[in-house]
Amino acid sequence: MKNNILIIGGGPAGLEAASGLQRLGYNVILIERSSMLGGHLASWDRLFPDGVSARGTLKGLLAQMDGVKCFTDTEVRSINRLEKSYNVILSNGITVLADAVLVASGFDLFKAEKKEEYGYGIYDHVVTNADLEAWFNAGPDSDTRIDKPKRIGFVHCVGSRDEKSGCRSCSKVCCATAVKQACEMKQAFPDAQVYCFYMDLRMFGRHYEDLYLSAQKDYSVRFIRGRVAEVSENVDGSLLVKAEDTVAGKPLKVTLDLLVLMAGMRPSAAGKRVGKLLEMPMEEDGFFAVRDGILAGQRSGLPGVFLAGAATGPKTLPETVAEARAAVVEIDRYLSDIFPNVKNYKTLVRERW
Amino acid sequence: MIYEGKQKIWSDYQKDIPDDHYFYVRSCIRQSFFPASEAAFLKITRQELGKDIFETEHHTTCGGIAYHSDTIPQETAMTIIARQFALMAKYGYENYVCSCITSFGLYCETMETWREFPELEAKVRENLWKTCKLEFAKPKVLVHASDLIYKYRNLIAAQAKHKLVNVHTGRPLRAVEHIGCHYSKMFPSKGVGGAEYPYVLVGMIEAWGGEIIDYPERRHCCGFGFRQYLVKGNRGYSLSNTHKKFESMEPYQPDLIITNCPGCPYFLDRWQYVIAESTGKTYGENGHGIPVLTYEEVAGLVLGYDPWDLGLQTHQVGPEPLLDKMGIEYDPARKFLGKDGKDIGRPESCMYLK
Amino acid sequence: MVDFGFGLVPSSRINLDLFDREKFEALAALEPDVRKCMACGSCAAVCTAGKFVRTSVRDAIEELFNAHPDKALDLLKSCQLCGKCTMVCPRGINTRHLILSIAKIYGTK
Amino acid sequence: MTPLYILPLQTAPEVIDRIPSGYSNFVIPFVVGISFMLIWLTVGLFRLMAKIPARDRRRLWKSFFIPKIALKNIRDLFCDCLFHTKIWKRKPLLGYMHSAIAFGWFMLIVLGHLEVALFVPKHLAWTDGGLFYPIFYRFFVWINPGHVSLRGWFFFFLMDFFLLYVLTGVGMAIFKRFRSIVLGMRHTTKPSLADRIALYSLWLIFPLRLLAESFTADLSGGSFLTVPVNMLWHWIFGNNLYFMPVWWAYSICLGLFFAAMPFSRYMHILTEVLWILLRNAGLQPSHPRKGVAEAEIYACSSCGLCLDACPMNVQKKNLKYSSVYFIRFLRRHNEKKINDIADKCLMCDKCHALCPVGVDAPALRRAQRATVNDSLCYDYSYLQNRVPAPEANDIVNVATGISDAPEVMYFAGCMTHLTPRIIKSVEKVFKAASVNYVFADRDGGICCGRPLMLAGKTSAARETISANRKMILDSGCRTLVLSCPICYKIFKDEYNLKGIEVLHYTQYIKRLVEQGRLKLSSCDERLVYHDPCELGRGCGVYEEPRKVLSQVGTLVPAAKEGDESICCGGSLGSLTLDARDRAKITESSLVNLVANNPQTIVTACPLCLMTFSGPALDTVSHNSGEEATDVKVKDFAEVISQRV
Repeated sequence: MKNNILIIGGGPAGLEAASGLQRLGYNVILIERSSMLGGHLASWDRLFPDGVSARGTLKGLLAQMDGVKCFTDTEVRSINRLEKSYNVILSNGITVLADAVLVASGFDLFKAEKKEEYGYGIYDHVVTNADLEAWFNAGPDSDTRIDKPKRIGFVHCVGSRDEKSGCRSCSKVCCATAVKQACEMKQAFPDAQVYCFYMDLRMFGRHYEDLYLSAQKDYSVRFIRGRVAEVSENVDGSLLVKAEDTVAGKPLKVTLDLLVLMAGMRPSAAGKRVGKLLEMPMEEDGFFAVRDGILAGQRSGLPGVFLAGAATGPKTLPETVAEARAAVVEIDRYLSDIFPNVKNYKTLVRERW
Repeated sequence: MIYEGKQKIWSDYQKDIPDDHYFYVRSCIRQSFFPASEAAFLKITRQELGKDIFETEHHTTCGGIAYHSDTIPQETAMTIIARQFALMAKYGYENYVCSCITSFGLYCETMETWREFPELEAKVRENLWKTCKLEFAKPKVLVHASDLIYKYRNLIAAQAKHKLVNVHTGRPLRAVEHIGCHYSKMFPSKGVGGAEYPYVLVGMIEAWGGEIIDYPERRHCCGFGFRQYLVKGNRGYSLSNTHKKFESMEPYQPDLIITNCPGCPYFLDRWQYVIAESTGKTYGENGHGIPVLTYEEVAGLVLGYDPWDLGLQTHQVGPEPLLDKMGIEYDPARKFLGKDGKDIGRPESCMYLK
Repeated sequence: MVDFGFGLVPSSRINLDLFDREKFEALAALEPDVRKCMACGSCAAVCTAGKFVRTSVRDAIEELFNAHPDKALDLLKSCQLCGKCTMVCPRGINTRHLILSIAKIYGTK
Repeated sequence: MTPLYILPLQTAPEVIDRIPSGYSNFVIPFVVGISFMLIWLTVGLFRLMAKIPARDRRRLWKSFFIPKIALKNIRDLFCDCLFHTKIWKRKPLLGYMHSAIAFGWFMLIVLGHLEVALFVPKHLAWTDGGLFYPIFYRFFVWINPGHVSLRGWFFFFLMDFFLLYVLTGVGMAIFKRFRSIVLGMRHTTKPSLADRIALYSLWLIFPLRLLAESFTADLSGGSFLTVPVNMLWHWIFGNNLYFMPVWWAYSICLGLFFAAMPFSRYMHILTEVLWILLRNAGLQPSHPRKGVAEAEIYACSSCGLCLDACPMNVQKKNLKYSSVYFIRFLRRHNEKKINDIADKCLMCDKCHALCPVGVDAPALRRAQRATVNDSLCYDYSYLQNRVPAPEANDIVNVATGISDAPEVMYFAGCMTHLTPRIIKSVEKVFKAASVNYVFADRDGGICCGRPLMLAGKTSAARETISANRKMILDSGCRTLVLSCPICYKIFKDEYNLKGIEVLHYTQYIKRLVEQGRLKLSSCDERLVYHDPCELGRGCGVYEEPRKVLSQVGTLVPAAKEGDESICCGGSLGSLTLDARDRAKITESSLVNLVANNPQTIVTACPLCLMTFSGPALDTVSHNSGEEATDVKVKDFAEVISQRV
C-alpha cells in the first residue's frame, strides 16, 4: 500500500509538487476548483523577464502529470482530522483518506474595481494586467477597450502597498509585469507613448534591471514616480489621469487612451475556505502562515498539512516552482517519519524493475 | 462610461434612512443665503409628504466654520454638538437630520471620534453637564437633509407638476450634481453612493426625469475650502478651483447644477459672476451662466412651487433659461418683490453675465 | 473688467499633453542616452557649477519630459562641461554630450 | 631615322641633339597633365593665401628671413618631404619605401635637368621645350658611341641607379597594397577614385620609364640597368626596335598622374612644402577648412599611419573616425560626416604626434567643434562675484605652523575631487617636504576650462579661465602645482600667469626630491608608468615621473609608451564615444601596460586613475596570466606618499 497525498490547487505549485511526489511513488490526488489546470499561468501570454511563452511553460508542467489523479471542477466540502491523517470529502462525492495535504491554493488578483477612483468597469478604456494578457492571447480585436491607443499608461501597485484597499504588502511581480507589458504594448503600437506610474521600481530579480533599461532605451517608456490618484473620463472618452511626479515634486496630469491597472496578489478566496475548514493559522493579510519562514517554509501550523506557492504570499513563478519541489521533500520527510513501514520507494523501485 | 459599473458601486454604498420622525437642525449659511430652501424642505416633508420633522429655536451653530477655520478647538466643537444631540433627546427624537453638510461632516467626525476614543466622549459628557446641565445622548440615525429628499424622491416624482425635461425639445435636462466635500469624502460609507460616485443627488435627478453629467473635475471642491475663501489673500485659489470645474464641465453644456451643501451653491453661483466680470467668460447659452440650485429648490420646481417663493431671485446667475426649458410660468415683474410686495433690491447689472 | 482684488492663479501642474515629442525624438537621435536616466541624482550631487547655482542634468531631463524645455536649459546654462557627472553616472550616460545636444535642439543661439 | 654613319664620329660631339626642334608628339599627354596641375596649384595657392589673415601673411614672409626658422624650413623640407625621417624612425621599411619614391624621383628630375644643362643647355629654355625636354631627355638625344666621356658614364650610372632606387620603392608600394602588415601597418586607407588613378599611374610611371629608356639605351646611352635590358629587347625583337609606343605610354602615365594629382592624396607632395613653411612660421588654423587649415588638409598624404595610432581603432567599426578620413571629408566638405568624426575623437593627440607631415588633426577637430558649439547658449554670470578665493585656514605653513604668504598654490581640479586619494597623497607629500602651500579649491573650485576648449566652447572657456586667473594672481603665490594634466595643459598654454611657475605635481615632486626636501625609500615593487595624453603628448612631460618612480621601485616598460602611449579611454576629448566603446579602449590600454607583468600601474591623472580602476582592470587581470592577476592601479602621488 502507498500513502495518499491530497494536493489542493492545480496551479504551477500544485502541478510541480504532484509530478514530484508521483515520481517518488506516492499516490497523489490533485483537485482543482476551475475546469482547467494551470491556474493563472493558463491565462497568461508571455512571462517576464525573458518573455518565454506561458503556454509552453504550462505544457512543460503538465507533461509530467501521468499517474496523478486529477479532479477538475472539484472543491473540498469537508475535512476532518483523524489520528494520523485527514478524511476529506470532495464536492464530487469522492472521499479521500489523505496522509498528507498540500495546500497550493495560490492567489486571486485584486479586484481592480475596488479602487473606485481608477474607474475600472466604469470608464471605457481602463483594463487590468490580466485583461491585457488575455488580449495578447486572443488577438487585436478581442477587446473593444483597447482601440489603437496612442497614449498608454500603466499604474503599478493597484491593490498593493495600499492599506486603504486592505493590502499593506508588495505583490512582488507587478513591477516586472508592468515593464514587460509596457514593452509589449510598444511592440503592438510602435508610435504609442507609454507611461509607467510607479512608487518604487522593484526590479530585484536576475535580468529584471535589463528589462527596465531596455524599456527606457529601446521602447522609450516614460517612468513617472508617483501613484495615480484620480482618473476621470473626458467628453471624447479619453482618460484624464492625475498623479504627482514626486521626482519633479509637482502635480501632473496627462490624457491617455488606455490605462492598465497592475492588479496585485490577494489570498485566494477558495484557499481561505479550505483554511477555515482546517482551522489553519493565517496572517492578518489573509495569506497562510508558515511554521518557520526560513527552515520550514512549506510546513503549516498543522501536522501533515503543507503549503507551496502564492498561498503563503506573493511569489514569482520560479519561486513557486522551487517551493513546490521543497514541499515534495518536506512531505516525503514527514511521511517516512510518521509511516516508517509504508515503503513508497520500494514499490517505486519494484515498478521500475 | 459604463452605467452598470456605477450602479454596482452605488449598491455597495446604501445607508438605511428611517422613513419618519426627525429632529431637524438648520444651517447657518443656508438660512441667511437661501432661507427659502430650508422653508421648502419643511413644506415638502411636512405638508406634501406628511412627515414628522421637528425643529427648535434652541439649536445653535455646530461650530463647523469656526472649527474648520481653526478658531475653536475640537473639544469645544464636540461640546456644542453634544448639546444639539442632547436637545434632540430632550424632545424625544432619535433620528437627527441636518441641513448643513459641514455640520453633517462634523457630526460624523465627532461620533467616529467618540467611538475611537471613549475617554473624549466621557470628557464631553462632563463638559455638557457642567455647561448646560444637559444629559448626554447620541442620535440613533444621523442623516443629511438631502438623504431624506433622496429617500422621498419617488414620492415627489409621483406628485410632480414639472419634469426635468426640456419642454421644447423633449430632451432630458443635463444636470451637473455637486456634493459637498464633507458629505462623503471623509466617510464614504456615510453618504449614499459613497465618495467617488455619490448617488444622493443623481438619484433625485434621475427620478425627476433629468440626465446626469459626469465631467472630469466632478470630484473637485466648489472652491470654498474655508481658509481659501475666508482669508482674502487666498481667494485667488478659491476662484481658480471653481474656474477649473467650469472649464471642465463646459463641453457637456449643462442646463443646471444641483448641490446639497451651503457653500457650494453660493460659490458656484457667485464665482460665475466674478469669472465673467473679470475675464469676460460665461458658461451658459448666449451669455447666461449655468443656474446653480439647491436640491430643495429643484424639488420645489418639480412640485410646481413659484420660483420666486423658492428664492431663486437671490441667485447671482438668473434661473430664467432653466425655467423656460422646464416650461415653468413665472412673472418677471414679481422677481424682486418681497412677500409684502415691496422691492427687495436687485443685484448690480453685470457687464458680461446676463 | 472689474477688479475684485483677487484673480485666477496660474496652475503649477505639469501637463504632459504639451510634451513636444518630435523635438525630443530629435534630441534622442543626437544622444540616445537621454532615455537611460533613472533619476538617481549623482550628477547634480557632484556638479562643479552646482556649488554656485542650481545645476542638474537629472532635473533637466525631467523638465524636458515634463514639457518645460526652457527650465531644462536654465538648469544647464551654468554647466562648465567638466565631466564629473559623466564619471559618476551609474548608467554611463554621456552627460556632456547630452548637455551640448539639449542646447543644440532646444537652445536659442 | 637618319643613319648614324653620315657623320664622322671623331668630329661629332658626345651628345647629338637628334631632334633640334626638341619636340615630339608623344610629350603632349605629359604637357597637358602637368600644365593642368601647375595651373591648379597656382590658383589654389593664391586662394589659400587670400584666406590667411594679413597679419599671419606678414608673419609668414618675415619667417623666411629669420635664420633659425629658415634653417628649420630647409631641414624639414629635406627630412619630411624627401627622406621621411619621421617614418624611418618608427617603421624603417615604410620609411625606405616613401623616401625611395620621393627622394629617388626628386633626384631623377634634378639629374635630368643637370644633363640637359650640361649637354644641350638651349633646351632648358621654355621656348625650346624646357617644360618636358629634361624629362624625356633620353628620347631626344643620340649618344655618340665614338667617345663618351666619364662625365657621361657618370650620369648614365646615376640615372640608372636612382631609377632602380625608385623602382624598389614602387615595388614595395605595390606589395604594401596587398600585404601592408609586412611594412608594419595593420590598417591602410581606402583610396578614393582619384587616388586609384594616380596610384596606378604612379606604379606604372617608373617601370615604363625603364622600358622607354631601355628601348633607346643603345642610341641615347644607359648604364647597368638600361643597357642589359636593351640587349634583351634586341635579342627578342631583333635589330630595329620600334620605341615610340613605350615613350607614348610613359608620357601618358605621367600626364594621367599629374592630371589626377590635385584630386588625389598625392597633392601632398607639393602642398606639404607650403604647410611646412606655414607651420614653422607658427601660424595656427583659425577655421577648420580655410587658410592655414587648407594647406594642412592638403598636406595630408593619407599614408594612414594615424589609423594604427588611433586608440579607437581597437574596434574596426571606428576606423572611419580616424584623422585621415576626417581630413578627407574636410576636403570634400561633407558637413554631417565632418561633425560626426570631429565629435568622436578622444583628442589624445597620438595621430598628431606620429604624423609624418605633422598635421595637427586634433586642432582641426577642435576648430570644427567650435564652429558648432561655440555659439551654444551658456551663462556664467555667477562666476563674477563667486570666485572661491582660498581661505586663510587653507594656508598651511608646516614649518612655522602660522599661516603667511604661501610658497605654492595647489589646484586639485574637478576630476581630482572625485579621487580623494590623490589629494590626500599630495598633501602628505607636501607636508613631508614641509612645503608651505595653499589649497586653492579645497571645498571645490571652478573648472579650468580645458574641457570647454576641447568641446569647442572657446568663449565660455575664456570666462572660467579669467575667473581662475584672477583668483591665482590675487593669492600672491609663486608656484602653481596641479594634479590634473587636463588642468596643467590649459594653465600652461592659455592662462599666461606672469611670474608664476606652473608645474604638474610629477615635475614638482621630482624637484623636491632633487632638492633633497623629500627623502624616498625604495622597494622592489614592479611599476609601469602610463603617460596621460595631456601630460605626455600634450605637455611633453615624459621623464620626470619616470625618474622619480625609478627611485621607489623597479620601472618596467609598457609595450608602447612615451608619445606612443595609448589613451586610457576616459578622455574628456571625445563628445560622442559611448561607455561601451570607451571600455574597449581602456582594455587595450591596460593590456598594453601589463605587457611586462607589473604589479602596479602608475598614472598621473585622476581621469586615467578612475578609468583604469574600473571593471576593465579585472578583464585584463584575468587575460594576462598568473603574475598579473592582482595588478593594482595607483596614482603617482599615492605611490610616492607611501615611500616618504
